[in-house]
Amino acid sequence: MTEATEIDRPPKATAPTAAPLLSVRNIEVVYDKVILVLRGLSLEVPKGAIVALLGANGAGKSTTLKAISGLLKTEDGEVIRGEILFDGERINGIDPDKIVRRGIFQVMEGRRIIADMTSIENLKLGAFTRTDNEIAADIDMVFRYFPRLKERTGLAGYLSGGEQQMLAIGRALMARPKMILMDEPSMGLSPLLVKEVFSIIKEINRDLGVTILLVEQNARAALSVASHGYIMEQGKVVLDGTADELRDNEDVKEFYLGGAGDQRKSFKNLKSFKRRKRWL
Amino acid sequence: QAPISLGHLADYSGPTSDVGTPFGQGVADTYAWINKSGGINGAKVNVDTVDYGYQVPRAIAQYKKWSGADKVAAILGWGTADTEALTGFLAQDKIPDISASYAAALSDPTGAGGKAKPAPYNFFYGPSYSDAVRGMLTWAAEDWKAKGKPGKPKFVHMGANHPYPNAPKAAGEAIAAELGFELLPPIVFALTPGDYSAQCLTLKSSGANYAYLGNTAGSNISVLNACKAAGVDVQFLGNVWGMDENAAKAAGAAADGVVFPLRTAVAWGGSAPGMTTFMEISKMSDAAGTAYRPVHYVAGVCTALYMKEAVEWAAKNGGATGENVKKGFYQKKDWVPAGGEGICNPSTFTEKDHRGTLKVDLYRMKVAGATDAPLGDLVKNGGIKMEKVKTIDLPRKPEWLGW
Amino acid sequence: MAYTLEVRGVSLRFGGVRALTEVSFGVNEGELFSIIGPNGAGKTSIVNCISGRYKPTEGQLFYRGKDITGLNPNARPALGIGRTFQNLALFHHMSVLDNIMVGRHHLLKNNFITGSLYWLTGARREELEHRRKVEEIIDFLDLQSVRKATAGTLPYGLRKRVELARAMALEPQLILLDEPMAGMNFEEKEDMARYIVDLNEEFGMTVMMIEHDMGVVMDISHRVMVLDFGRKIAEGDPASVLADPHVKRAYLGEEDEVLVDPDDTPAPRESAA
Amino acid sequence: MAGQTLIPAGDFRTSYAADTTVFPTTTSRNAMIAGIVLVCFAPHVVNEYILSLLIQIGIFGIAALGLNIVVGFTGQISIGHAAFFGFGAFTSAYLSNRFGIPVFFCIPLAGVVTAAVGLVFGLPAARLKGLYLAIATLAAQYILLDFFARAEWFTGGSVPASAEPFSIFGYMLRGDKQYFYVVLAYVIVCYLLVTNLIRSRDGRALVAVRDHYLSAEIMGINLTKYRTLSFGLAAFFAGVGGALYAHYNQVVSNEGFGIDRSIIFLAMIIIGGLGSIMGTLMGTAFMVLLPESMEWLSVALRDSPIDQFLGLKNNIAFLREMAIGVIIIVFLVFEPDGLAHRWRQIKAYWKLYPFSH
Amino acid sequence: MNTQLLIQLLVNGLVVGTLYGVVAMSFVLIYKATQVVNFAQGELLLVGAWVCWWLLTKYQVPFYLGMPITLVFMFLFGIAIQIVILRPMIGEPIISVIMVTIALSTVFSALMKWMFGVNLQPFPRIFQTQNVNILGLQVQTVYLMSLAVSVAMMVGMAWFFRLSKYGLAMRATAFNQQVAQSLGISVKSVFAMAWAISATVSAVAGVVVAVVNGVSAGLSAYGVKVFPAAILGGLDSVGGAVLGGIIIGLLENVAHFLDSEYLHWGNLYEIAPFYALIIILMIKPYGLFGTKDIERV
Ligand SMILES: Nc1ncnc2c1ncn2[C@@H]1O[C@H](COP(=O)(O)OP(=O)(O)OP(=O)(O)O)[C@@H](O)[C@H]1O
Ligand SMILES: Nc1ncnc2c1ncn2[C@@H]1O[C@H](COP(=O)(O)OP(=O)(O)OP(=O)(O)O)[C@@H](O)[C@H]1O
Ligand SMILES: CC(C)C[C@H](N)C(=O)O
Ligand SMILES: [Mg+2]
Ligand SMILES: [Mg+2]
Repeated sequence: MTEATEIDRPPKATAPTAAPLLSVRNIEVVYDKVILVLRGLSLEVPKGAIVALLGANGAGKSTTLKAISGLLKTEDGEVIRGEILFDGERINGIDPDKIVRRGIFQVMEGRRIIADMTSIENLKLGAFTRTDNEIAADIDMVFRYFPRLKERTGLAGYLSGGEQQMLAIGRALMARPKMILMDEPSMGLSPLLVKEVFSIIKEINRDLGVTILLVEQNARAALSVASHGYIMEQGKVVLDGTADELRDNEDVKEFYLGGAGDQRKSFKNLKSFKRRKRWL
Repeated sequence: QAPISLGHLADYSGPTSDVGTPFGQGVADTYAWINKSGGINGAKVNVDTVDYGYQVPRAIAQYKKWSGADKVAAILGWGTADTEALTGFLAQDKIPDISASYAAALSDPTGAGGKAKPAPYNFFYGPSYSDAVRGMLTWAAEDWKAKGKPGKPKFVHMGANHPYPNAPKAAGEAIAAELGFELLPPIVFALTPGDYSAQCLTLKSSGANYAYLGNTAGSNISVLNACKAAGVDVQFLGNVWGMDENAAKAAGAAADGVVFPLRTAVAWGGSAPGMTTFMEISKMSDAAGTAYRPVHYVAGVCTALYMKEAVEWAAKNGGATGENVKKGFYQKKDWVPAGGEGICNPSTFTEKDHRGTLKVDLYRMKVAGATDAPLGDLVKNGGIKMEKVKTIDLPRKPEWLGW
Repeated sequence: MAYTLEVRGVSLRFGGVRALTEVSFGVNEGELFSIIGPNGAGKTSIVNCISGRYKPTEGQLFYRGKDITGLNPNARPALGIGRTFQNLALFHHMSVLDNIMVGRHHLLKNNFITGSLYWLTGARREELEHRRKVEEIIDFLDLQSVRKATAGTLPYGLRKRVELARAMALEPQLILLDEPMAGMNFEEKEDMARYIVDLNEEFGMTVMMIEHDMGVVMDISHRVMVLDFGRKIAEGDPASVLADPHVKRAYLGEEDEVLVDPDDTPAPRESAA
Repeated sequence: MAGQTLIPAGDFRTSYAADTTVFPTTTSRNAMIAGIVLVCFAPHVVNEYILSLLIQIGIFGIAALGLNIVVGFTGQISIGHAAFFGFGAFTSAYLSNRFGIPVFFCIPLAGVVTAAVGLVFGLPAARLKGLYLAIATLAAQYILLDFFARAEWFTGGSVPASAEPFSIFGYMLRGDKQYFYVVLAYVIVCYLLVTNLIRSRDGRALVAVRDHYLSAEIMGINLTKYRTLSFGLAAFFAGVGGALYAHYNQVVSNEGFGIDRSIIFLAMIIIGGLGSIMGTLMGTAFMVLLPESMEWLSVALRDSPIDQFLGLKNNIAFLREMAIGVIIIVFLVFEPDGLAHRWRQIKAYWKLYPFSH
Repeated sequence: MNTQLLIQLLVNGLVVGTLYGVVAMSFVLIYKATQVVNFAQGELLLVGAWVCWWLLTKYQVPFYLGMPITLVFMFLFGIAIQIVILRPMIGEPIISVIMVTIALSTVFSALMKWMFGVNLQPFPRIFQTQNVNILGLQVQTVYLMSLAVSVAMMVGMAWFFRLSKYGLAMRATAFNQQVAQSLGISVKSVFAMAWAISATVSAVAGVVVAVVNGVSAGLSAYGVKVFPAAILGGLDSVGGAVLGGIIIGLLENVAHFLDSEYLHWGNLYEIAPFYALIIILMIKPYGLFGTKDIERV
């Protein structure tokens, strides 16, 4: 663990947009009262945008999302400094269910579907906070996106990994939130479906105006749909910019995109030593 | 003058707390009164009252404290299980214990009876559970004859599988057989109140005529109620702890007719020379002096008075040590402690025989009408009445010692 | 040549769901064999059948000529079969070290009595010997820094690596990897691919891998099988499988210039040591 | 960061052996040894009452340790532990009374016999999980207790049985002062045994079964064997504890082994910390001292102005019971993970002080 | 064979069993929403009984008023318990929460004894005809009332959990609190609701037993009796709980029949359900209607 006495870096101003829908200012997060994971992280998500959050394993991406959605509390985590503003209002410290009611919905890492319910029940619960009567229509919409879910009428716990991932995304669509926090939506999906999921993301962003904060390992795909991107290392944002800027950054190319340009770096003839460069 | 320490095990919160509360209060009030009137030979009595919740391990743990550094002169004990568990220690540490358990096994100081282990330091006031059953069955046999019913009467023992209800089981069944009863298989029911309809249905179908209730009032009431609902026609015989004014009030009409032994010559408010003293004692916890005290309170006072006199004798004859207190119990024949005249039945303890009395006073509980009014009023206007049935004087048979 | 692992006409049904339908294939000794296919095609189910979690409704499985269809799952490590899981299945509250040591369960001899007496019965010596082996794996997978950490608090990518370490600790001859690279960024995938290749080449393990990242699959596997709706639809070397129109339609979608390098050729088979 | 441990910086291990010691640091080992030496003097320093509390902590601590194996390490809730404790007590009393076996041997023997019984009652664990298993153990509790009340040949029926005092090679140990050392020796041995167990093969297997039984099975662990085994091991320690208890009280009564005692055992390990060996002892101490201190308080309260004001009188016992309940609740609300967890946090805090984050 | 006795015992078992079923149902309710086994269920039952008794005897409130007041009180009481005691435990290990309910039962039982004394108190008469004759057995009218109530409640709850949105929310909460929260479900209000309903349902049972047996601390023993019932039916099945209760009621009585007619062992009435429980569980590890754990890797 590195020292915590380090001076906070002032949040770097992002591209000037109108009022950002979400802004995270200089937050610090500890788990279990002692393990400091986020060290002064700041980011902003403009209204109606798709913003990608990239970073290595353990950088703290999921932690960031959980800090925003308030779910940190249930894991013995705590935001000890900084603030999170949504629509101009401070939301840190608020119960997660209230945050959902304000319009932020998180697709959690690792699917987290309700195993002992059917797909339809899971989808209905996605719409728990809604009171309108278009729920049935939306269920049909999800089934249109993922026809496979419709065929599986048993308990969701028996679905395959990818099917569960579809269900998790479908559930978020059911909530019709203002903003979706997506934690690795493409994980475990077949290439065909990955494409589809990204086109769905684009679609709901464009058609329904849902703002999206996207955590992805598939940086190539993420940057192709996002307008902005942040790169995290060890609990801090180390680089940010528009998607195009990031795509052209040499380091990003090297570590996240797998080689320059469109030329995919081959996994063949891998060397048994590694070169590691870190911003920190 | 150095104060005298006594230990007092009480159950105010456990499964026998319904009867434990009045009894323990009686003991506590008595010593408060003794201290107020100058103590024992001028020495203050420190009674350490401990609510052990009828749990043997807690009694043992408490005993370890009492037998340790600041040793008590004697103990006023409570239940059968815990008193029997302590018997060995009491003998070893020479601490007398007058208990509220009347298990016959505690009445054989030398083990000569051959039925129980020696219990040299155990005492209790009143007839043993076994002797009470013997008395009741003697009456029952006569009752059966008097009613002129045909055939052999049927007897059944009812109670939890627990040392206390079990204590008189063998003795009761033996005398029943001797007196010509037909024995039915015992019926088990727990020490806690509950629904005992099933037990009553079998009781009914077995055709029993006399049923001994071995538990304390709380669960007995449940049985009485359930049996009334099931339409059981049986003469219930309660043990000393199985029936009292509170139980009659709670069970209402279901308690009507139950026969049970009374340890004292009269109940609260009865006419006896000692009753004024008892009223004084009662004021220790009821300044107004209006409370009605059930039979167990009265018995508690008697028990405490016996202990007080034994300690008094010891203090005068070499100091209040356990050994001397024990000797104090042997000093009088037909002993009625001062203040208990006409209430506490005369008792005689000898070094070979701790059966203080073999006289069994049988009463019948009479309940008339609703029992919603306060207990005192009910007794005053006859809604609840204890009616003397008979006194049985059992022979002091050596083979019954400790059994 | 006899297959190391042979799956013969395996079908698996759950009530009305046909997870697998008459799937047959074989894996050769020392091969790096990949299974791909759309979500819900039955890939994990195959692995579950091999590792004993599921018992096929029909068909048989042979490992080195031995019928293992009905064998208890816990008897399989001793035969030399190890695996990792698609949805992480680590022992959450144990340290990384202990997680890996559990992998050596079937290789250790001390039991609860000798273990309790530790110093007196040689249990300590045995534990230490195996600890040495475990440390080799830790070095190999670069897990030194998290050795003592509680597995449940590790980030996703590291947990996957710990799972691999645990499976390696079984000293299997056949290792089954269920989506080892899901949730990793490019750099991490690169590492993982290197480990897998080393597993295959240096440690001589036969590897069976399920993976959705076509780049990895194409580059490192010797042979690929494709499942769709519980049926095998193609099998062969990576390039030819990739060219299969059925596979393209069911799995890859339209032509994907990023994934298909024109100069892609399957890695040459090397007989493992 | 993720690999944070509490081993001080600069404390590098140079061999695997040095990395597998019982205590993480030499300081903690020395502290423990010093602690044990200190405790050895207890009988000569503290009064009999405190001594008896220490003995109880030791005895219950051994039984609770057994429960922690099945609940804390293997993850199976057992609500019948007191029945095994009782079985050990009766067995040891029976063996010494009936066969004249010296008490010295009776105690471990009782442990072994109880372990066998535990294995039998652990059989449902092969098929049952979670609360279903928990209630099956509750059933075992009632069945065994009924057996005690019934089996005259074994327990003497419902009347309390007597047990011989401890003797060693014909030399009788009388009194708590001497018995204290017997208990202390057993505590040390039992705690060492379990510490070793957990860091060796079968202990790890138990924990693996708790954390993820499906993958444990794939790792070659026989679930049925270990689930059942954990009950056997738990019963062993319960049996040893029960035997020590029997010869301490020299009376064995059915009543001490009811469901309330089982629940107290559970409270001990939950409050101490599930799956923590030293936590077990801490939790046991907590649960032994809590009622005692409440008792002490209620004695102090008797006839005090508060008593007069509330009109407590004989109801003081209820106040005491309530206080015990409330303290447990408050404790769990603030420290649901147990004393061991809090202890670790305190240590971590000091280790990192003044940089607490 | 004594058929007459057997029939009477069976009817008795059925009647008492329904009551177990009601308590078991309130038990299942909390479990379904919180995964917590509530060891204080017996005490909740007792609180309900005492409150109703107190209203009826001290304030002479007529039963048709006293009962609803009791139920409303219990509903609020359930919420209060949840807010004050269990809310801070949300998200903590289940076993710690279970321990809290155990401690809670100690607190309540001591408090009840303190407030209402240790003596059994008779319940005022509430029905004109106290008994109804069924197959030669005098069955108390209140039992019939409880029968009606339990059937109605069972149907209501089955509907609630299967189809209503809040029922789904409760099940989701039980499955995983974090996931439920991420869906916008207020775990706090779900838990409060579960406790409120459960307390209310057990109060119904409490009043029924109190009418039959009188009120005393011993009534809380029902809390333990229903463990086997709830488990037998399957911990998460409302209908199963009722059925489990009836089975236990019948079992007790059949065991008692065998015992009194043939075996003469003595305590079979209390112990037989536990033997049966183990045997049934070995055959059906999730009770009769409990849902299996999902075992998928
Ligand atoms: N519940 C927890 N308790 C303690 N530490 C935690 C906890 N959850 C996460 N951490 C630590 O916080 C750090 C960041 O974890 P996080 O899951 O946010 O990373 P991530 O960027 O999402 O990684 P990945 O790409 O693997 O999902 C890691 O070092 C992890 O060990
Ligand atoms: N235990 C089970 N009960 C019922 N259905 C099951 C079970 N296990 C798998 N299935 C079904 O079988 C099908 C195949 O599942 P499997 O997990 O093998 O798919 P997969 O190919 O691994 O998919 P993915 O890439 O999404 O992980 C799925 O549709 C799934 O719903
Ligand atoms: C006093 C009692 C109600 C208890 C009884 N004396 C017993 O032997 O346990
Ligand atoms: Mg993550
Ligand atoms: Mg899969």
